[in-house]
Amino acid sequence: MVVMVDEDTRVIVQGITGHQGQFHSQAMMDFGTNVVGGVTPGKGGQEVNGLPVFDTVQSAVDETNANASVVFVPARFAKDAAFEALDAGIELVNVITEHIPTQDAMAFAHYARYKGARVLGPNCPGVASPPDGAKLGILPNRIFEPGNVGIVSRSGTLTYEMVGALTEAGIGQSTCIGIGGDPCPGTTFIDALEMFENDPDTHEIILVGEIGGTAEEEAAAYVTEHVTKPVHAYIAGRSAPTGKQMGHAGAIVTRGQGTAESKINAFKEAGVNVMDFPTDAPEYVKA
Amino acid sequence: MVVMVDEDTRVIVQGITGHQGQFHSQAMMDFGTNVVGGVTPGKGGQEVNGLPVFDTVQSAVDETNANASVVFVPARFAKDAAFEALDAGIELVNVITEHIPTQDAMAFAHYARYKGARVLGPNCPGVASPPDGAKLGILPNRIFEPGNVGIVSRSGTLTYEMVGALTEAGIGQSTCIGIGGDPCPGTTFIDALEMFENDPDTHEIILVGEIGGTAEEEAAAYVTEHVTKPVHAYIAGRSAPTGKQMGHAGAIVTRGQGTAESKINAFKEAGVNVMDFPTDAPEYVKA
Amino acid sequence: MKLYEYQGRELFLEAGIPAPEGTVVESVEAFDDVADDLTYPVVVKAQVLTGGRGKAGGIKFADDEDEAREHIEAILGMTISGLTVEKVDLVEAIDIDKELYASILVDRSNRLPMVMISDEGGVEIESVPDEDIHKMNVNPFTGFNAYHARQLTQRLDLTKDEAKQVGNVLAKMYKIFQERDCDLIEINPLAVTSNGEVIAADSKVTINPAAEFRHQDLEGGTEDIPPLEQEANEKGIAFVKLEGDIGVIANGAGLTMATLDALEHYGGNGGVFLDLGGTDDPAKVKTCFELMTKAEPSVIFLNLFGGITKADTVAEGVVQVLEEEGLDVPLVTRIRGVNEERAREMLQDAGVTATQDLKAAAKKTVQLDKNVQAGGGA
Amino acid sequence: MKLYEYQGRELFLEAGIPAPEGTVVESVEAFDDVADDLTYPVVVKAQVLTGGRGKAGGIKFADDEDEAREHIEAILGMTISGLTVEKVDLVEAIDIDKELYASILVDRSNRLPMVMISDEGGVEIESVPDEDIHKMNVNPFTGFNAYHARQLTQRLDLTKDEAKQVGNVLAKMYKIFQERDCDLIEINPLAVTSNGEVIAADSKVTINPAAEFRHQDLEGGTEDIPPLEQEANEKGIAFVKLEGDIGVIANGAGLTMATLDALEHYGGNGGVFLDLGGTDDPAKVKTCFELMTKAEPSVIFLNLFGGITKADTVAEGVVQVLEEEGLDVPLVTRIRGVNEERAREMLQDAGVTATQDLKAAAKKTVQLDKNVQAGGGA
Repeated sequence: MVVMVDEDTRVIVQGITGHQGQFHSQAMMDFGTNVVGGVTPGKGGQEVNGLPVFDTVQSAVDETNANASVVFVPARFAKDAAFEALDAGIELVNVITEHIPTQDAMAFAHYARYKGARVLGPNCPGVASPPDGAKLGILPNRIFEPGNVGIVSRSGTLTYEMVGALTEAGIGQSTCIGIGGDPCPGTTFIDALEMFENDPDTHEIILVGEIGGTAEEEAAAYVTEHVTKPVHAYIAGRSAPTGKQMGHAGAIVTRGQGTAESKINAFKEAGVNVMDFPTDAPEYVKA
Repeated sequence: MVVMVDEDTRVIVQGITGHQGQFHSQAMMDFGTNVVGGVTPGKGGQEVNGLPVFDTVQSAVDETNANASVVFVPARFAKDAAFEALDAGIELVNVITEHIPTQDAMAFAHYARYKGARVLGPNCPGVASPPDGAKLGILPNRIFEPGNVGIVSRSGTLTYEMVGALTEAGIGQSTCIGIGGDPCPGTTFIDALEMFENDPDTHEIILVGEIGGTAEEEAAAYVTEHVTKPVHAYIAGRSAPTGKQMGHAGAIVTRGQGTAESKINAFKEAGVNVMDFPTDAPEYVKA
Repeated sequence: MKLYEYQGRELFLEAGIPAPEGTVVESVEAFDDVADDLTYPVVVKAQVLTGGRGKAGGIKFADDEDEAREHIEAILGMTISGLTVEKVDLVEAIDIDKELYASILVDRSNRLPMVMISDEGGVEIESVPDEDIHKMNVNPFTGFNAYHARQLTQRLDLTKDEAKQVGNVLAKMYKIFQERDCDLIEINPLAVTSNGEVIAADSKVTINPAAEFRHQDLEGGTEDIPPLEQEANEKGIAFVKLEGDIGVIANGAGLTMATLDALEHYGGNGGVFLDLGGTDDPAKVKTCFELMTKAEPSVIFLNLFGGITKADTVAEGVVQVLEEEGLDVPLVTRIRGVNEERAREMLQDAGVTATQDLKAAAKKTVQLDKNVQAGGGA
Repeated sequence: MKLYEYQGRELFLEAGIPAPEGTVVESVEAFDDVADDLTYPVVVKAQVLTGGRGKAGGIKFADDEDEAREHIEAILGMTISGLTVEKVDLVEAIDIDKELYASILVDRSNRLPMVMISDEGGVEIESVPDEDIHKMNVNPFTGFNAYHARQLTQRLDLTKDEAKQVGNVLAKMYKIFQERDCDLIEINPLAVTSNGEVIAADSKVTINPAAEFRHQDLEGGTEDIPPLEQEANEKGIAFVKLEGDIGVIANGAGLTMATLDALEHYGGNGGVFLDLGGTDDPAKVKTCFELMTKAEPSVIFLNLFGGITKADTVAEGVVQVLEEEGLDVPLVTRIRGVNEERAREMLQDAGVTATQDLKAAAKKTVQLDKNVQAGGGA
């Protein structure tokens, strides 16, 4: 089973003519990703990094047969961009943009479900599959190494840190999924766990959670019932106070809910190893 | 494969305390259907035909584990009833009510798709599976005979006529699906053809269409590509003039579209036998 | 329910779609009261719920008050496609540079609203080649968004600003379509004026009949419905007047159509489609025969399949009709389903042909009709 | 952005949710101007963006003008949970028979709005047992329908009419929730008066921060945010003041939290969470250090993982800070990622501890903090 991306993923970049779109379309190609074009309304006919630019996603899909999209457009246009991609038949929409209104994020997450498609993000670094040489988003190319550890995370840099540590220790990764730090992500821990469990190339799973919400507790319950592979977890925010939003829109302990303690306990009860430091990952993974 | 209903279908009737609800909940049970309860807001706690009445579909599902619902509520409350059933986890919602606003019908058809559920109707007689002794809706019990002909139809009485003729000729039916005469049905000819094609108990298929729209033309294209079983069709409205709505909300030839001629030609091109009279069905079916 | 052009225009203006100002008058006297307040030139437009007004002389340009009065006199009372013009709309004349076409309708194939737009406005859309019409579904879960406007307008020959205005019109059309339960909302032409303004120069709005209860503030125009159909509709009976002579009563729309088709197959022509529907009440049967009699058919063919409705209940109604009022025309019946034998016996006892064979009954009906046409009576 | 109670009340009244009439004053003089127009008794309610007003004496009942004036004098300027009361709302007193609780919030588990209702209103909802709170998701594709109201109210001890009124309030709350991009809308208590009227006796409304651009007509209250956090937020930097002394700068919210956790692991206490984010600009690094310095930390710990951001670019910014302004407190850095060797060299050359080992750096930072606490300085 393919975990989200592989060599058959044909990617367009929405907002390709912007700074981020230009930079990361090239970086994705450098990783090996089959980037086939980009979309910027009003700039159809131009080229960026040798890629054709289209006015609409539909035109891009008609011409390039794209099946995935990475969205770099500003927050207030992101819902339009995600809906446009989903209506044009895009199967995987990776929304990088942060500060998207929560109701917009909910709307496109559910519209994806209606369409039988998937949204990854918003406010997320994307997904990389080193063995397939395929990457969506902004994850740094050089930290990865092909291998068999699947990683799913709510945090970007923390994940890079962990992946970097694994690679340095000679432990490669099958797929690394950044689900993003917003309260209502399109792809959840459970979605990722299910994909990793079904992926023969993933042998062990690392989950990086943080305070806020109950996604980690739900993931722990899912692990107990459905996951047979070893799972290791790290939870950021053990020292965070109640009621304070720690950077990410979703990282906030409210009304006694969403504490690191609750998440760590849930994982321990589910038989998941919980790390003290993100740099400890190589010590937990058998590889 | 089960075509829509079988002995595991646990049915509730929305609007069970009304005249139609009372009459047809009993008729469904007489057919053998596993009717488990009914819903009428404000009448929870009562009984109809020995069945418990609940105030909400959720309560009915919680108590009876129902997975299908038949909706008899008045047109202006039908959208509410269908959404309620879908939100409560009902997998098959059979809307009998006619004169439902088209946008309401579109909304609940698409909400069903989002929920991974199915709506049958509106403005339809329901579905009966004689071999399973299971029926939703208002199809008359006595006309059916277990067998291997699958029937899908936009018209109620015309279907009864055809089923009656088959039964009289000793030809039984696997499942008979009335998709209803409205322009935007929740279940389409193509949905039914797909189910019949995959159902080992259906050996031949009869499709009853009528003027209006292009559902028959689309069905013909589907037959060409996906259906290996013999298909026979009858199209009502060959003599109908343009621009006149012939009873059913959907039965109208507009702007040159939706003529019987176009439909009959499409079926003939798809290798479908087209009958001249609805009573001729027994002559077409091998049984 | 169809709205008159001026009613649609009012909905447009409310929603913020640019449209010309206008004044509706029903008489020359009413015009005289407002004539001074109008800005000339004006266009005098017949208000009728049918197309082809232009060709029929129902749309006239007037440079001044006198010319306008002349046109109003000519147009009021005019008959267009069988409809009498009772109102004219006087709208400011606009200087049209380009004529676009825009509409939203129910796409039955996808069960979604569909927006259609074309460069080739001002003519019947049926005459425009398909490749010049740009179509896009709008899902009610997303509503109409910026990308719909971008995708629909990208192939039109418009300036950036014009495209933006057209997108804005489409967004507002969609809002009306949703909020007003439209079956159709059409602007043809959607005019681009010589100074680049996009204006709805016409309106065609149909409200979904089943949703009229939600829009009782709209006094829709009565369509071109014969009085008898209207009477039947008010009684909840589906009744359609057709070109031929044979009156068909059957239960269920599909069966009624199939019966008419069977008659046609044998060379007969249906004159009335009357769907008896499901009923347990002989009185309803009586009502149906009353309506049918008013349509003055040559023969009446009652085709019944008793499913939930019992055949003998219907027969009882028929016998009552015969006993109480009689029938001036021959009646052929074909009865199947629940209690069919008893029903046929009741009818035969009352002197009515009653069979179970559709084809035989259809043939007989056609023969009787031919006898009547030949002047022979039944 | 949180709204003051009176702002929420105004939204409610606009939307048709019954709520008491009220008058907001910011001074006793302002009260004197309107005192004659009020109907007594009134309730004087402190307007602060925090809970626990009642216990703190911020809500008082006044039978007449003089009593109201006394309460206003007492409440204006009062400090509740660290916030100064600058406004009071004077609302008509209502005769409450039952107190319900109603709210709509974002259910992160289902990624849908969730409506919550309880018989047990008037107290902190956290103190109400879970089985007494009735919850239901509302899908934006369906909106709030009659069945939501039925299902939510069916287990409440209400008359039929009261349940209908509550359903109506919930439907309108949902409308506000959707149209105003709320993160939370809470009515506690939702009062049932002695004559059976359902009235919103309080309001708590939070607008989603990311959606504020769509609601610029709402002048939200400033929350209890320290000036330094506000300054940082205005510069687009995530900055949180914590209880401890150690200032942490890292890139990425997760890494910054993880760094604070590592300090705590070794017995240290974070004083500042500062997410440097991704940057290619040494000037941003400078801004971060300026903000950090204002927070007067005991030690600064810079933890960097260079992914897209290059470590040496950040190091360059740090060196500039040291050269141009200097730092009064010790700086520990831990650098990994793109160009990490070069970055560490640059920092070491500038006299800064620079390692690649998170644990070692964390331990060292905690040790330095302890030295400072012990009065020993760096």
